Amino acid sequence: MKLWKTILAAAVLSLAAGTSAFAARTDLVIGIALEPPHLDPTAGAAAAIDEVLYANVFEGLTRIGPNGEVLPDLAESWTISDDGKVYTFKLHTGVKFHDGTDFDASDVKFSLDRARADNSVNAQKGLFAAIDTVDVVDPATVKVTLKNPQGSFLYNMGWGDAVIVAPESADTNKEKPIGTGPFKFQSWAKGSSITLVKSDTYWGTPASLDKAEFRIVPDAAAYVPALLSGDIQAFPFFDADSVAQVKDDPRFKVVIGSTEGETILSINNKKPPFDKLQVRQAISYALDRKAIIDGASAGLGLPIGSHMSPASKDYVDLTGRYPHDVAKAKELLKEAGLENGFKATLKLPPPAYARLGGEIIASQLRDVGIDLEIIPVEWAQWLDQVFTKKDYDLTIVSHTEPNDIDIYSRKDYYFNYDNPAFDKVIADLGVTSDEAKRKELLGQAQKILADDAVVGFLFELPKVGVWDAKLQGLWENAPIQANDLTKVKWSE
Amino acid sequence: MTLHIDIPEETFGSILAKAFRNTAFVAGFVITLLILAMAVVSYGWTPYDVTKLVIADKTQAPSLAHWFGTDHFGRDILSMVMVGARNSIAVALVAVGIGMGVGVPLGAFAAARGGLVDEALMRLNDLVFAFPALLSAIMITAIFGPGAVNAIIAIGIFNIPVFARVARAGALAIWPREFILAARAAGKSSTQISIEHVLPNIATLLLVQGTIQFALGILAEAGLSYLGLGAQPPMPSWGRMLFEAQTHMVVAPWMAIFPGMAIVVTVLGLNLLGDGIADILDPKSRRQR
Amino acid sequence: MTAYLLKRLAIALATLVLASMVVFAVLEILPGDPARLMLGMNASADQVELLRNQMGLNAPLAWRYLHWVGGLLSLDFGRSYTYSVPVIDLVRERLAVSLPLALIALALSTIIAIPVGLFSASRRGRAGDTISMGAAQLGVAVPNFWFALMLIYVFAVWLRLVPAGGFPGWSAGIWPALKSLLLPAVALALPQAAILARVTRSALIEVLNEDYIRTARAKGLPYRAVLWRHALRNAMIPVLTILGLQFAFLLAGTIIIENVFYLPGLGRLVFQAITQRDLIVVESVVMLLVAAVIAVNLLVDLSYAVVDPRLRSRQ
Amino acid sequence: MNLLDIENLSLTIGDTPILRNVELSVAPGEVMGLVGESGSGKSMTALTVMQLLPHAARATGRVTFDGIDILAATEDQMCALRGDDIGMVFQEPMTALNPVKTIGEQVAEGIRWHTKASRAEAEDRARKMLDRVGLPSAKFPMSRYPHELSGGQRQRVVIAIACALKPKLLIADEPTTALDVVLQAQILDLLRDLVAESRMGLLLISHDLAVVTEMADRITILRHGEVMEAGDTARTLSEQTHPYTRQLAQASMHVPARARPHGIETGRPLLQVEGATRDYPGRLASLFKRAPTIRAVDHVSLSMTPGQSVALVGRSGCGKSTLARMILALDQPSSGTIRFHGETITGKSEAELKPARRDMQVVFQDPYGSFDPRQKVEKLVAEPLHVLEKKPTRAERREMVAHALHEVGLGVSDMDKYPHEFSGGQRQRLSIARAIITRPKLVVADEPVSALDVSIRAQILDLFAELNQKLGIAYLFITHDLTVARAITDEVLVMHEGKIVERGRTSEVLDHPQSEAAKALVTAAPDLHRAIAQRMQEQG
Repeated sequence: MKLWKTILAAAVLSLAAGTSAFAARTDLVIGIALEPPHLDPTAGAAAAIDEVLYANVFEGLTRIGPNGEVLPDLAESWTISDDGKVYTFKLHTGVKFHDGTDFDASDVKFSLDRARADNSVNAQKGLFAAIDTVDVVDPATVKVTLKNPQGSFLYNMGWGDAVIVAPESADTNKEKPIGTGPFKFQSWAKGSSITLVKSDTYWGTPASLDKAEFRIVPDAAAYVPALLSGDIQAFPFFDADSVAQVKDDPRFKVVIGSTEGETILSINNKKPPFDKLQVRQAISYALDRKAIIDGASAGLGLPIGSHMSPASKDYVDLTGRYPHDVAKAKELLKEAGLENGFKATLKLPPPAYARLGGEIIASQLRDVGIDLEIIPVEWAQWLDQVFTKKDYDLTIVSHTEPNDIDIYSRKDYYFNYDNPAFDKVIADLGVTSDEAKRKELLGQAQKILADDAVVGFLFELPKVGVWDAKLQGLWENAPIQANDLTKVKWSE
Repeated sequence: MTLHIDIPEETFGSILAKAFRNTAFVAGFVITLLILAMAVVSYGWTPYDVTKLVIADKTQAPSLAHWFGTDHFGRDILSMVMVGARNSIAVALVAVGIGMGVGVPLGAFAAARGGLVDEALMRLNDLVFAFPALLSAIMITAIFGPGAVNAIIAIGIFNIPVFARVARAGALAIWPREFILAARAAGKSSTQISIEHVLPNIATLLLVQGTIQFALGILAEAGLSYLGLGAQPPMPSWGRMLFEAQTHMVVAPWMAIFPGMAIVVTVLGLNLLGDGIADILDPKSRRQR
Repeated sequence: MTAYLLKRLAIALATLVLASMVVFAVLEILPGDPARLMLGMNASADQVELLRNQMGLNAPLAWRYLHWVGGLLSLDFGRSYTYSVPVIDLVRERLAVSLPLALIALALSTIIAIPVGLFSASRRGRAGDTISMGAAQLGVAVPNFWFALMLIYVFAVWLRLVPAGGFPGWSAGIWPALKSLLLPAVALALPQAAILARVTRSALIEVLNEDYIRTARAKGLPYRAVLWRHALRNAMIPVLTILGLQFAFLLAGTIIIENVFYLPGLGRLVFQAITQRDLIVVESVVMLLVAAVIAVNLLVDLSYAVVDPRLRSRQ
Repeated sequence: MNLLDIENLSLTIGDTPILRNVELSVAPGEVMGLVGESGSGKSMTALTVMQLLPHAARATGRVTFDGIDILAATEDQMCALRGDDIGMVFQEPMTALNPVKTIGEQVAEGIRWHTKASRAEAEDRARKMLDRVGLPSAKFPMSRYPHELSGGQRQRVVIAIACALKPKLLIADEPTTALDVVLQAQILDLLRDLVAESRMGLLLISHDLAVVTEMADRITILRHGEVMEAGDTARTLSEQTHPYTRQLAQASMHVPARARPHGIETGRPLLQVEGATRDYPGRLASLFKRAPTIRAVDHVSLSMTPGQSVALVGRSGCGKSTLARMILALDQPSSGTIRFHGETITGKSEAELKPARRDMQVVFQDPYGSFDPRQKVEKLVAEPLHVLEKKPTRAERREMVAHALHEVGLGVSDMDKYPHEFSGGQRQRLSIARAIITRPKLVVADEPVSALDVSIRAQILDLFAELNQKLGIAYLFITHDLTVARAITDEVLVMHEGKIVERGRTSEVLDHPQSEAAKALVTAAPDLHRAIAQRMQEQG
């Protein structure tokens, strides 16, 4: 075996010699897990659309920066009226869409009106719910009037769903996206890859890369071979489970960042016996977060005790609320009259964190007498059965939308959680703009959720990026699911 | 295509003696027996509890404590391979049972009736054959949800036409025999003849096909559970172990090697057994795949 | 001959019609709403309903079936819900991967299997036979996805001779495209070759026991000439049967291999479409595959007639 | 000098001795007949000369052909001899030709291989050869495939292949056994002519003493791999000095002793067939056109009285087996009626047929194929008891089986054996035991002795005769063998192309046939008496 390896390695070296020396590259192949269903960010929820197009092909009035901050984009600057209801955006001039048409205020009005129209298929219509009117003041100025003040409006305008499209190309963006960004769309080999090339007419700093190919690699198991064979140079969203295989390899850089993905063991709060607080608390005591994080995210996730990212300034550390305590869990179950344990189902969507975490959680809950039947489901089934029909006991999912603690107050949300006290906190939050006050209210909200053990809080999904060590400028964190290539370049 | 069935003219003893001189049979028999034994032992004893996750011990290389190493959850791979055998065998065996139970009577009936009934049944058979098996199995599990039971049904359904075809071809080769004519002249009904004369004479053919389908069933189950559509955790299955191993190939190749070997050895054993039986019992019978 | 052909054709058509009903019925009971999936977690029920209407999901069952079949007949397979492009375009793109892959694998398997089968049959019971048939036994037993994994680590990761996966498209040039199909084709071909070699061998051995082989030998032809001129063609029928089955399998059954190599083939299209509830794609592609299998079977039947003159004059 | 000299040849296959010290020679232009019963080693002798033995075979002794030591010859040398200097014709014309090659190709192949002639030349020679064996290319184009020819025509093709290069020696291994008597006569004539034309030596292998006597100048009689007797045909067979030769000759001519034939009895007829016709639909020629209907049995009427023994003779394919199956209610006539005991049995359900089945049994030709190998004799012989109204108890059943076995000369202990533990003749006895266990009034026997060796056949014929006397069973013998008909039946029906063309007392019909079909059968039938007489004349 040893000898073989030597001989083969020698053969390989001679073969590889021809390709080893090359100048600084200007092309990049990026691996993404899911193929976008189409290429119009304003007409679909799929994160994969943003992963390819956001900031690269399409731009909005504002954009989200690498650390979740709001930055100006097509809007050079803006002013906000004192009552917080009128936003006046000053736009960049000389901006062209990739098809050569000019960008101006009318495109903004078109895009925003289109997104909030009754027949709109925008997946995030809520982003635009506060808008009352959009007015073109002059070609470089647009005025947006809100129905009521909204603290997150500028942030909302930075979402992929709020990018500016041209009326000429809006209907064909699904197939042939036309935006204003530094890259223009070149080709889409369905099921295989999407290729972008540098736009020559970009209004801002041109990109360093000439060509970027997003290659679709659906199976996490293929990530490592693809990296090792050099086929793909970057996986911005790598599979945490596979990290151990490349972390000691000097050719690659492993970057752990944060996301807005609170990974939770969702509980159907209305379904007996989960309607009993003791049962839910028992589950929280039974969970051993360390083991779960080690097993389901290669030890990279940050533990959470409530629904808030540890990276958030409003984060309250509640991870000590339910320490791992099997005896306590059993005691609580006994109080709930379930000293002999019970059976329940655990529906798991496809991501690795869910499938892996589910197996560990099932094993941990078995230790306290809860016997879980694992039912793996596809996303379609998950959305149908769990999310829409609420036909489930337990499930694991990562809620990746930022600042989404309000979901617990939504009526009919799939948790089936109903606590007027919590709803009041969220309602107050909606009308509060004072930062300190907001922080306090958010703290309260987090605490209520933890006390009620609404769900099992597990960990903040790590954003694991693995790329060629010579590659620079890729985002470390994932405030939103995007691969901003504007600053990416090869060193050397 | 005509099917020759040479009916052996031997006693049980002489067959047994011949069996133990047939290398393929002996090898296949021993391997199959070992795998079966492993599965049976796993009910009572395994080196470690396969439902117990010990994350701290994850991806340990093979050692004296863990002969086959441990997986990404710190479970003992030897124990998982043992319990996985149980799953693979159960799925494949029941699927073969379904195929035989439905397919053989159908095939025998078609051969006995002939004419339109035969034609209709065989066209129905063609219909099932026209569906890509693996794809359809995926569809079935997608509809009814993944799990061992649905995997069995999905594999079993596609065994039916195989056995129907083999049984029919075998029965068609038996029906023109004079001893069938003699039985008809004695006033026996076609059902009686099928049971008394036809089935015993195509039994070896079915036995051989059974071992082949058994082996194919093991492979199919591995494929389905590799896609996550087979038995669900905590029940270990070889296919899923291979799937899970993929994300650890560089650091823990043993996670892929041992379950893979288990599949290869089991399938090899069954195929050898089938070959051996075919050789011993009717050296000229043609098997259909 | 014509009667035989027409009868086979009529049967094939009837099978197709039945199959279309089965496919349609099965997909009707598939749980999961494609509209909901497209819109994501935050969409309202109204929005979902709107989209369902737009996609024609609320029309009556029979109407949808007839509409679908009518579409199939006029080669209009409908539009994919998820890709919002005509299904026929998707199929064409995917076939550009699947068909070459299947053909390469089939060619590889045939090129390997037939000589091995011939060799083994002519050396029946000797060492060469034992060794090659032992290898074939092993080949049959190895799950192809496991084998594929090993190939990737040896030839792509370690030796870096071929890509570990993916498909650059034929526009990237013939050689890069072929190169990316090489490993998957080998992974598919070897287990198939093992089966085919075994079938070839046993078919040959059977033929070699026939009386006419003795007649040919009595003519003074040496063994090798008898093998090539008389035995091989007569042994072709079981070999063709298996080849037909394997081709059908290769067109549709490569899902796992396509997954391992993340190739954008038909199998993965269906797999993806099933998980995304893109029913129109699933229906159309499954129908297409069924049609392909039936067509292959028909072709195999016809090739029997080419090989064996007896069938040409039989009903 | 002899063309072929076999001296002291011994052969073993594995550990089984096949031949022991066989001596045999063939001179140019001479016909050597090699006679023996099945298993005597005749075919292996031929295959030794061709060096086409199975792998495990080991031959010792000396085989010289035209000065060449065959046993020491290399494979290349043998390839040069085979098909060129030695040709061989096999028994089974249906399988001896490659089904996927045209007859022209198959004849030309050997010519091209040996003479390196061009394709056109070889085809030309092949055409001539086919013409010579009676397949003129005007009527039988060389592009025909074997399946488009009948058995007799195929055998002509095989002969054409063997004789294409005018071999010095032709080996014919049971060349006519699979053919009916008329075809047999034609093929034998052809062989005789070919030998005469080119002074070929012919080694004719047969189990049929009459055939060999008609053809051979000298004969060698083989038994269990050893030569029993050899010499001039006429002298050997007329003197019959060797006991085995005598046994063979007598068995070949055996006529069972029978009391006064039945059949003139009056009373109710046992079986009446009236206008029975059986049509088979023609194959689909195109979607809308069918080939014309094939009429296998054409308005056949016949009648049998109880205890009568009737032969139904005819060439193969004349419809006699189809008729038998209709009588047995295993097949339905397209029109016409069949009455048994006065009851119509056509169009009846299995349940309604039970009484008829009880009184009507069958004995088949193949003693190997007519028993389910997975069942024991007791069950097999008892099978017809199924139709009895009152199911016998197990003890009764055993009793009945034992009795039936006793009647056919088998022992009670045979009840617990499997069929493979019996020889061919014993199996035919079992077959008869099965047929008589319900004490039927009629037994239909389809070629019951044609698969048996002559000596066994004589015994089985005796058994038939005895049971006819003892139990008064009527027989309908289906046969193409006139000696059987002559030996055991009172009346003969001659069938030709679906019709009965002649009927009458057996001796009458066979001695003075009236119809063309009957005449052809009688003239073609080999007859040992006649053959010996003729030989005596020729050889003095």
